[in-house]
Amino acid sequence: MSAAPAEIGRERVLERLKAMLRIRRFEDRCAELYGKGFIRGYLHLYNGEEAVGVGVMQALEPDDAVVSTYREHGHALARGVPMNALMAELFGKLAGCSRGRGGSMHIFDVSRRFYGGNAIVGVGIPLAVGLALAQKLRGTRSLAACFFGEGAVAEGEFNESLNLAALWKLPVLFMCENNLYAMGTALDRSESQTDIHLKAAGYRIPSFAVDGMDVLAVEDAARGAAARIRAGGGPEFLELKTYRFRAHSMFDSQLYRTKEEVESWRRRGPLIGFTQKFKERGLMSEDDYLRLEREADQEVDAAVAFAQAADWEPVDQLMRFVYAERGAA
Amino acid sequence: MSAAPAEIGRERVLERLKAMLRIRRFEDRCAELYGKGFIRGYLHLYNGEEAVGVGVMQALEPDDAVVSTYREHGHALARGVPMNALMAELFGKLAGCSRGRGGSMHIFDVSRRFYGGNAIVGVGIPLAVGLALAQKLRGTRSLAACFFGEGAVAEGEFNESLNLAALWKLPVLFMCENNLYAMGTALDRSESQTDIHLKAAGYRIPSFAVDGMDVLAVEDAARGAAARIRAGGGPEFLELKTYRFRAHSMFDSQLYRTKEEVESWRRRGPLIGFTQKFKERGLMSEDDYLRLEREADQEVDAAVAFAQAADWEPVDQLMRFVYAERGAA
Amino acid sequence: MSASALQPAATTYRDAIREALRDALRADPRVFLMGEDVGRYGGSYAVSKGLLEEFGEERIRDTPLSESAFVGAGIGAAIGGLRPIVEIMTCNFSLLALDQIVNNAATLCHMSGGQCPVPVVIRMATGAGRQLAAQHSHSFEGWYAHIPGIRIVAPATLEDARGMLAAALRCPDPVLIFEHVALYNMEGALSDEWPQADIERAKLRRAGRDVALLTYGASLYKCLAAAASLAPLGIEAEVLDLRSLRPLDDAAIFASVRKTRRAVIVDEGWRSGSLSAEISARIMEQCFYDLDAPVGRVCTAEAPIPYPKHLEDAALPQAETVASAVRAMFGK
Amino acid sequence: MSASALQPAATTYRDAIREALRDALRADPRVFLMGEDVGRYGGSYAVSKGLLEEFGEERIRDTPLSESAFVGAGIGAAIGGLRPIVEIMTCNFSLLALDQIVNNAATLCHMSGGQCPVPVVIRMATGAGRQLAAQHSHSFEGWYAHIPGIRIVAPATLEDARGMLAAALRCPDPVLIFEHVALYNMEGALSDEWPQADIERAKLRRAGRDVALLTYGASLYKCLAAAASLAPLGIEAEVLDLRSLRPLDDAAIFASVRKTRRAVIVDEGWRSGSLSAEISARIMEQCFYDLDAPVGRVCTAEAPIPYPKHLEDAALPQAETVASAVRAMFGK
Ligand SMILES: Cc1ncc(C[n+]2csc(CCOP(=O)(O)OP(=O)(O)O)c2C)c(N)n1
Ligand SMILES: Cc1ncc(C[n+]2csc(CCOP(=O)(O)OP(=O)(O)O)c2C)c(N)n1
Ligand SMILES: [Mg+2]
Ligand SMILES: [Mg+2]
Repeated sequence: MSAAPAEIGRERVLERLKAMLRIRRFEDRCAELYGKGFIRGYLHLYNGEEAVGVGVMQALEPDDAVVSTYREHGHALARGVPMNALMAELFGKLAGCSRGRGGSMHIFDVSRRFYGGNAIVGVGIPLAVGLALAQKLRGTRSLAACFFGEGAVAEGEFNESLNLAALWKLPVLFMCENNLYAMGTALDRSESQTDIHLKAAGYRIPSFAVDGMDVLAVEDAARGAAARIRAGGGPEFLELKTYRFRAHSMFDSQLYRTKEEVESWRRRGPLIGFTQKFKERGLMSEDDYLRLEREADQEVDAAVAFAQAADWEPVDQLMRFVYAERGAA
Repeated sequence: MSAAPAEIGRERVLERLKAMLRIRRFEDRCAELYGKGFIRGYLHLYNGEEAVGVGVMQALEPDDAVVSTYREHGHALARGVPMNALMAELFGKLAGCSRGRGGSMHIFDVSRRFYGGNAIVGVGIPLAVGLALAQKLRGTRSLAACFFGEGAVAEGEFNESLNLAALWKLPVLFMCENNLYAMGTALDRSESQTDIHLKAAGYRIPSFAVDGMDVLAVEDAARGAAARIRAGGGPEFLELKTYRFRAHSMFDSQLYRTKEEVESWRRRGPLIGFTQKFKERGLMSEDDYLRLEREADQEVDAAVAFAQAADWEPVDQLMRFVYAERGAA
Repeated sequence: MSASALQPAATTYRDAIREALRDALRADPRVFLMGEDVGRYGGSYAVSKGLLEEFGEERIRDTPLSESAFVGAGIGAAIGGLRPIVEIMTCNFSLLALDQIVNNAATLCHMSGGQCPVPVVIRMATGAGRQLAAQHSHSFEGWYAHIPGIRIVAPATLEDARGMLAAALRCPDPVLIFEHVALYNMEGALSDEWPQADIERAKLRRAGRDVALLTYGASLYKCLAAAASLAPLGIEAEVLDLRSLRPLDDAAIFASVRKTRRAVIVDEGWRSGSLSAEISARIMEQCFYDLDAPVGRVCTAEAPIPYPKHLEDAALPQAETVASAVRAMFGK
Repeated sequence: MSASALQPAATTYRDAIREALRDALRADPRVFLMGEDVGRYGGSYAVSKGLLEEFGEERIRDTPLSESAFVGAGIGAAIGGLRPIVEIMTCNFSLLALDQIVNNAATLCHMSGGQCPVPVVIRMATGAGRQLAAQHSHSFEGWYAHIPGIRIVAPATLEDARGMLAAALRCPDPVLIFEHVALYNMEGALSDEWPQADIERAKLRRAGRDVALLTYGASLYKCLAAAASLAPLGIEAEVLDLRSLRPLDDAAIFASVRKTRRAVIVDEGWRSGSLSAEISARIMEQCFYDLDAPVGRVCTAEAPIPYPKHLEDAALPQAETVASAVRAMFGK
């Protein structure tokens, strides 16, 4: 990594903690709301992986494009999608960031260049390549940041896209969130080469494995990669080693892994390790934690109230936007 | 390579020369027949690449499956598909090996386990994986030999298939005929990593680059790989470096490469180098060459006569085999 | 939804498929199941739960997310003498494997002059109604039915779920089985007999003299409900379950139409170019002079399916929209 | 084949597309062309010959054989503010990119609540008739027309080939342009005026009072030939060129049918589930009482297309089969 890691001070520590707590508390509430039937469909939680989304977003500029997966609440919040709009989207309300039409798997906020929320595994990767191509041809220094799981690496599109980006030296930051499982399939049962970052290296793309449980490590890696990409160095690839603590979607019997495995990862979770380390270093206190948690909860409360009060899209608007309204593009 | 190269004697030299000449003379005639309108549609000639097909087939047993591309006349002849049936197929006659329905791009001869003749680039690769899976699950020691061009390597299916074969340790012999161009697209304009065999290595598949202009080198490499595959070692990959001397299909303006490049490859052609070397070593003579060429021409003459005399499939049979005839499978 | 109109409660559609899988795996060593999460996870819809334990990893084969390769491998394995059952988790992902299905499975037998039949069975979940939004709510079975060389079935009952899989495995052609997501939990009873379902014939689920409701899959129950609501108005609707979408059972369709002289086709596909269009065109060609009114269609609105329930409901055919289409036909 | 019935010879369909590409590339810096062999090779059908020299590698962009990725990249670039023209060499290969087209291009605008229009143009060659056998002879345009969110056009004349590309680029939606392989060499004249083709309206190519032939693409010329052969029998056929397959121009279709009271749809797709079915169904619904006879269809035989000319000819609609379908309708 070439860019020097940013200095670690109290402000940065509290900001990162806050960002992670917002995601964690938001999603914990989502799980409750799902149980009560306010949120429906599929709901894939990011619980355990918050350090990845929060860390990466530090390296991005407003003009950069972000393409995500169906497990994207954390990415969206970290990117700045307002919590109200996000919660309203999960409720399926008109005030949702996708007008309520997308739900959990299809968060869009084009004003923040957040392009989904894509529910077909791998389908977003070529989109990111195209966004990067547009940015390059338009002469900007922006990049396209693309998230996908380690399961997506088996899809042909992943390989086609890496090749295209490398061949055309496009400003794409590929980010594999390697949480070791694709639904119930462990990585070593889906890939002959389990060191995912080596796959990217096979396309001659600079590629790094990063501790995805350490938000600052993620941030540093992303900043370094982003700087080199902006300087015209072509795509880079980060493998972010992480773990999901909950089921794949809301419920599954988790027969595919042991309780011990989950526990051992929990002990390395993005909040626990971080808090412990910086308490020890005197950069934060238990009170800070509790205050930030409370603030997050208040924001979540407000978002729920907002979503609950929001309107449904009238049924007679069902056919709007099947085609773009004229003058739109 | 572990298996010791087979000994080189006069008999082997003449047999390989004969096999290559049969393909060369057969296809030269095809080009003429195309000009006269007897052969229609697309016609992709193997001219320049004969050493690959002939070399590889030496390593295969009758029970092995072969999956090929649309540039497959050479593979088919080397595999033992009768020249008469092949020529009749190119004429579109009922006596053709695919009943005349497939033409040049769809040579099938299931009695020789020759499974196409596949005209969608890459589409045959998963088929070979499946054939290998069947062979493994049925407990045989057979393998599936799969040909594809270097252009196919950019297709997602290529990557998916290699991973699957490696993961499941299937008996597949992957063979990339790297003739440096996919239609008019040079390899370095289609792949960020131009050392194709390194791609296979990325799936942890043993992988070798071979001089595809040297029939004996191909044969040795294929024998070695086949032996290890039969012994249960899982898939292997050969990158066969070769060149096509003619246009992609029957005609193209070849703006994508220089005359000098073609000429320099021609000087290394599979027939020229071979003949020169073994004449010098005293294992063959110019007379041998002329005799084998004449014999090949006679066989081609007979095949043309056969094809010309053969019947067309009656129009009322158009709908036969859209679905299998009962009792067929 | 419940099939109680048809069968007393005892088991589920999901169980019926599992039984069919188990029967097949026991009866024929050439049969194996492969797909994403069919093993350890037990199948995304829990269809294959327990089969890994019984039949082992070689025959209950988890695949990576590589739809094109594993469907292609299923086709190759079929050619190679096995009887693969390939599960594509949902039809939404089947587009990634479409080239293998259309350019290989559907062509190989014909273009090889009959040498290469492809006895593969491809199962997938289909349909909307679970608030899964635009990319997870497709109904592609009618669309697939355009392709010659493959067969398409859509079992709507437990009996058919079990019997059609068995019949598909006996068939030398590629058979695609579409299982509607709304049916997996449906309860019903299964007989102990070895199933003998047909994969070419429609089945009459309700006889009636006034109008024929032509449908398949989960829409069957909407049609039965609509028929029940019409009866008090004096309209006796006949409900024909197509079951096989390719080939279509023309004889059964035309018999119903000729009998009732009116028809409404109910299809969860997007209206334009859905299977309903083909059925209507065939009726036009073969029963034009038998019709008392133009054939109607109740299909899905031509939009990506939105997430909120009220919009999803509005987009899909419902018992009430079916009934009102029929009432309109009778001016009621 | 020749369009001499329509225009005096001067240039070709291929040239017309090239002109449209050149116009667009000159007029709008956001426009670029990408696809396999569009650059050095000049395009598989020589459509883009010379453009690389004029516009350079950034805007005439050769791609690897990665249909899914480069079509997806075109969609992404469109979202990113460019106006990509993506060439898929033939529709036969488009299945590899279908997931991107159906699950992304077609859904993004709607499911993002209007935020994400996708102004991409995807061109591809379509059709049979060149003895390319089962995997290279598909006609998928009618099949694609099932998908809401995309637009489908099939220019049959030089004027349309040029004008529809320009119109497609002005459209904020994904537009798929299907160019029939049999048309590229067709000669005709082009006016110097900036093209003003429509991508929603059908066009009457021949007026007639007795029967409406509804068609599109290369079949247009077969229909015109059939119409010419019917005139001496006293049957005046009207020929409607649909041009836009999604949306269909219902008004034009119904006007023709109401005028002639009889219709035959000619479609190179496989019959079952082809566009012809949808058109027939719509006529059933809207013009039932205007019809003197059931609507007929002349389509491709439901088999993979075989290589030999006699079998390929037998599989496809021909002027003679169209004419005989019409004659049969009149008992002649
Ligand atoms: C093409 C496709 N195949 C299958 C699925 C069903 N599916 C949804 S998520 C998932 C697992 C993906 O795993 P991974 O990429 O590792 O992401 P994670 O869920 O672990 O974040 C699967 C199989 C899908 N959505 N798309
Ligand atoms: C999926 C697909 N895309 C495009 C084509 C058109 N096409 C036919 S051959 C070819 C080039 C293939 O090159 P390569 O794999 O290197 O094989 P070669 O012709 O050199 O033997 C292309 C682009 C095709 N047949 N299939
Ligand atoms: Mg994962
Ligand atoms: Mg090549």
